Amino acid sequence: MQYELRHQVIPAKRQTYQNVIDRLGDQPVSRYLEGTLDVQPREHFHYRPTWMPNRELYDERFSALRLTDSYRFTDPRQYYYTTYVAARAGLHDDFGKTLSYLEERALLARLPAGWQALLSSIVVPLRHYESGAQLVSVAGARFAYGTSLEQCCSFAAFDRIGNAQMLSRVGIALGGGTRDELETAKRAWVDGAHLQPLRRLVEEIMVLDDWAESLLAIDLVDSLVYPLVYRGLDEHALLGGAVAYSLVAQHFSAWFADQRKWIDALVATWATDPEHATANRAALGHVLATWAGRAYSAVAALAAAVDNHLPMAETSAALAATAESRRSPWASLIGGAAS
Amino acid sequence: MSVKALYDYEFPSMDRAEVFDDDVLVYVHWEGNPIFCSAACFRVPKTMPFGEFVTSFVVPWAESDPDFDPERTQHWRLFNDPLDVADTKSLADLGIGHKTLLTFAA
Amino acid sequence: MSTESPSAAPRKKLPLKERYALLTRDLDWEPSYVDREQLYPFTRYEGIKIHDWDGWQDPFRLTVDAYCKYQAEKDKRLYAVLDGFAQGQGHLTLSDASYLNSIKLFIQGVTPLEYAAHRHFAFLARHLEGPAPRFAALCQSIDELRHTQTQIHTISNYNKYYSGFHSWSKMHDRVWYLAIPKSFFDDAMSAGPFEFLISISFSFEYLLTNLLFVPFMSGASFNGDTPTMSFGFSAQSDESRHMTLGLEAIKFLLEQDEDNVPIIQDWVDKWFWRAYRVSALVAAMMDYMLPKPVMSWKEAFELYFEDQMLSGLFPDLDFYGIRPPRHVDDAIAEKEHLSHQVYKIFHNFSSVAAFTTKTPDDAHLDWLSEQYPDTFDTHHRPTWEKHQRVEAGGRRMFFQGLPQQCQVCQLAISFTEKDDPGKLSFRRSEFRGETFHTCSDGCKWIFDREPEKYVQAWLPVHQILKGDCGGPTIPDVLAWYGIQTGDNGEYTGSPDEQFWRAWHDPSLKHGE
Amino acid sequence: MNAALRPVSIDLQESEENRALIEAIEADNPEVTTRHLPGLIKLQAPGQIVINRESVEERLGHEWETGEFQLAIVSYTGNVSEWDDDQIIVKWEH
Repeated sequence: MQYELRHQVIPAKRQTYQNVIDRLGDQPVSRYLEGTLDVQPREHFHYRPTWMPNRELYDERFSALRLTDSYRFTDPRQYYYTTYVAARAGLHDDFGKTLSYLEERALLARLPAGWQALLSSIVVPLRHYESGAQLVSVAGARFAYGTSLEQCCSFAAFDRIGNAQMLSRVGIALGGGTRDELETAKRAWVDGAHLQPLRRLVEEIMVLDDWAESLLAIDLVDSLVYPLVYRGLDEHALLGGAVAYSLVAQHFSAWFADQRKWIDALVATWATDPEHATANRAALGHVLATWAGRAYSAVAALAAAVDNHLPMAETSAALAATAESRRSPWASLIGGAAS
Repeated sequence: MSVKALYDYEFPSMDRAEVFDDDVLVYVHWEGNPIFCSAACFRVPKTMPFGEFVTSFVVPWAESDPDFDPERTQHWRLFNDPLDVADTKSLADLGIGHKTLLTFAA
Repeated sequence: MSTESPSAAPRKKLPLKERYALLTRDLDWEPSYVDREQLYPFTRYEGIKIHDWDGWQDPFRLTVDAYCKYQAEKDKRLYAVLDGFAQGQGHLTLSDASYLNSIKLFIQGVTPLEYAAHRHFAFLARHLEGPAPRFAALCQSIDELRHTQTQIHTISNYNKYYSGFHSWSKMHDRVWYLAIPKSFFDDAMSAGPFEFLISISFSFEYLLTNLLFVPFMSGASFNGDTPTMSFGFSAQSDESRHMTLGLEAIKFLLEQDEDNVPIIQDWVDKWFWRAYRVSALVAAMMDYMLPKPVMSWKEAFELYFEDQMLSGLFPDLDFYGIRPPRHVDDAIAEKEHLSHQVYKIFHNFSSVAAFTTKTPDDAHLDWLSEQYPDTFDTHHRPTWEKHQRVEAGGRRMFFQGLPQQCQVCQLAISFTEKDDPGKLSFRRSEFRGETFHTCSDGCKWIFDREPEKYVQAWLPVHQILKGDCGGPTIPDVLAWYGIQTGDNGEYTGSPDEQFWRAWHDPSLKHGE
Repeated sequence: MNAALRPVSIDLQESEENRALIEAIEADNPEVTTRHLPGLIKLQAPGQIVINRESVEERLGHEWETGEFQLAIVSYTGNVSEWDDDQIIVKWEH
């Protein structure tokens, strides 16, 4: 009987869950949407948090940046858990292959001295920067309102520790399979003069109350660090006989391109919200006014250190150009409010 | 012992008497009849006479058990104490306040 | 700074433990530009003392690359099962459509808890001071998102053909029986980070997880529900990491300071009972909602709780001065009755639920008599037989009204006294001049510890009577719950049952 | 009962992929008893259960990382006291 059954087509009563039907009509939808829309509870929380007054367990007031309907924002990458881990399994697999290739041929050991110094005193120490960015992202995972948004923060948090681990593995490889370079890197992060403005900035961002402000402040730093350290030096690495650096850097540039997609979409969604656009633009302007200059100074100290090791790359000069290009899209979204 | 919190953790009770205005919540349990998993909860005016309460709330609920005989309700108690019921007395007069538990046998 | 080339000598390989430490906890640094207390504001008010966060042990040493690799592989296998099942109209090969009532309960009641865990493990990943437990919490947070989404995706296929699945998220916020699991997790999330760790990681994930999840999955397997079995077992493989976190958490806190011991004991006492009361829903599911039952609640309780936890785990914890949970004897005494009493609630009230129930037939009653030889025939069978008589007369008895709920666990107050299974157990407390009702010594003890917390509870019955749930009538409330025609009531004659019969009637052709 | 006698257990999904792992556990832990439940196998032993990478590889005929144990496990009772490149040990401590 079951064999026969399989030849009959049973008509579906509905194509998806009711909340999705209410939004999009009764049609088949992606696994991303089914696994994301309206998942977070909204109402009737039984008890108030003991850890914060005047807030519910889920509360839009955890940030100044709001959306009329939090699901106006969706992830342009459409990552839900499975597609996310599949994408990252690919990234880490590629990275692992790169690293094996470099290790088998001792390519890190053969890097020109300036490039080794760059890795050792600037790039590998950024594993701690990534770790700080992870702490910032995971605050959004808990406190952002709505599944579409917090999900991006959750993945970003996991990405950041993944980035920190990739940088650490470069450090281990650079140290010939030992922890020596990681110890050097940590000392540089904690004491190195060229990294103190950045560390101070990250610490001050980590303690902000508004998760979105800290996420955006870190993004302002990312928007300088990534183009400068990874993409910006890539070309010079190829010219300067530092192929190994280019091979490593490509993975970080690829990650940052991915990260940009959702952050830019989110900023645009905030800035154009039907009810909260004005307040959101003001809040975004406040973030820029407070943090853009600080980010620039911190990264300028880092760029100066790059110039010490690799004067030909003219990183400080590149920074000025990068900062200009990064400011404009934000400024246009918020009506040119901030400098 | 009280709640450990980072601030003065004090909230009004969700179901305090005043939010029900002139009504009270009353629970009624038919003792020894497991066909009803639990006591029933009713919202009733405090001034309602007990007889009317039984006729308009308790009986319609209890008669979903086909063996229910309204004439045989007896042994009313208010929490653990016997309750001397009188049809004409109001719930308030009988001491049946907010969130009290009545039980009967039948 | 030295810029000498490292030698290209044979590469050394760091031992797993050291490498893992370098890739996780070594990423942390001591902040010097801001105060530590400003960075971690929530780790002091609960009274827990931590002297050395580095004392945390990591038994599972999973770095991000390995995590992504294994999880992607697991999901590849899982979604292949889901797709195959959907394409082959696998739902038709279930044991019976009534089986799906247990899956309705699952997506409405359990999936949202996975999601809550996802969100609040992110809280731990932000706010615990030690980098090692923070990373473990981060992994768990995204694991829990995985569980949420794999469940939504698995059950999506059933939602296309059957009632009761369509509005699980809204229902979790609104419907009376879902306040039981929801209030449980809200309770944990509103507590401080250490209590959350003990409540969820230890009590829920270690102490009771096997009782909560494995029976669902074995039941799924036995009833032809390959997708649920697959997501379940696949989720359990993450769960074993979470169990490890739970056990490590309690040992770590106990080892840090002797003053932590009484605080932890108090939490173990509270959260055992709180989680055990949630597991009552599983008890009803196991004994009544599986067309082909796997094992009785009582047997599962003995195997997974009494043998494994009381005889296995607690002697280990005795070393630290932790004794078995308060009220554990009440739970043991109750194992003969719990499932029957809770399914009685469902059976009385499925008229206002997003699942259906039915009176067990004779074969099912005989199975229950066998499983509960000392108690079932005396205390429970007669009630079901009375329902059978009523139904033979063409009526189906529902509870025409609303039940009295426990202020703490939010189940209807339907449990009986330990020494008298014929007598309902009522407990009450007075606080600020108001009476509060609880179902048991366990729940009363919990209320009396923290009355300021439990007076806030959003009790569905009282909310309905306030008129805050869509309106004064039952149809108003059902509409507000999102319940659609055919979701609720009696299984026999329900749309699910009628369609199922039609689909399996060889004389009929469909969809043509 | 002391830690050497109290039972520990490991529940594994019963599938073709896990057969070599199950056989390796049975071979390396002579006191293990098994119980079959729908879809899973429950392995129980007094005191401890050891999983050796080499034993699993011998039966599989190819490389196996101890991390892959994550793909097989459903649940366990006990404490994961060791998990390194070569071995996993589940036991009671006290």
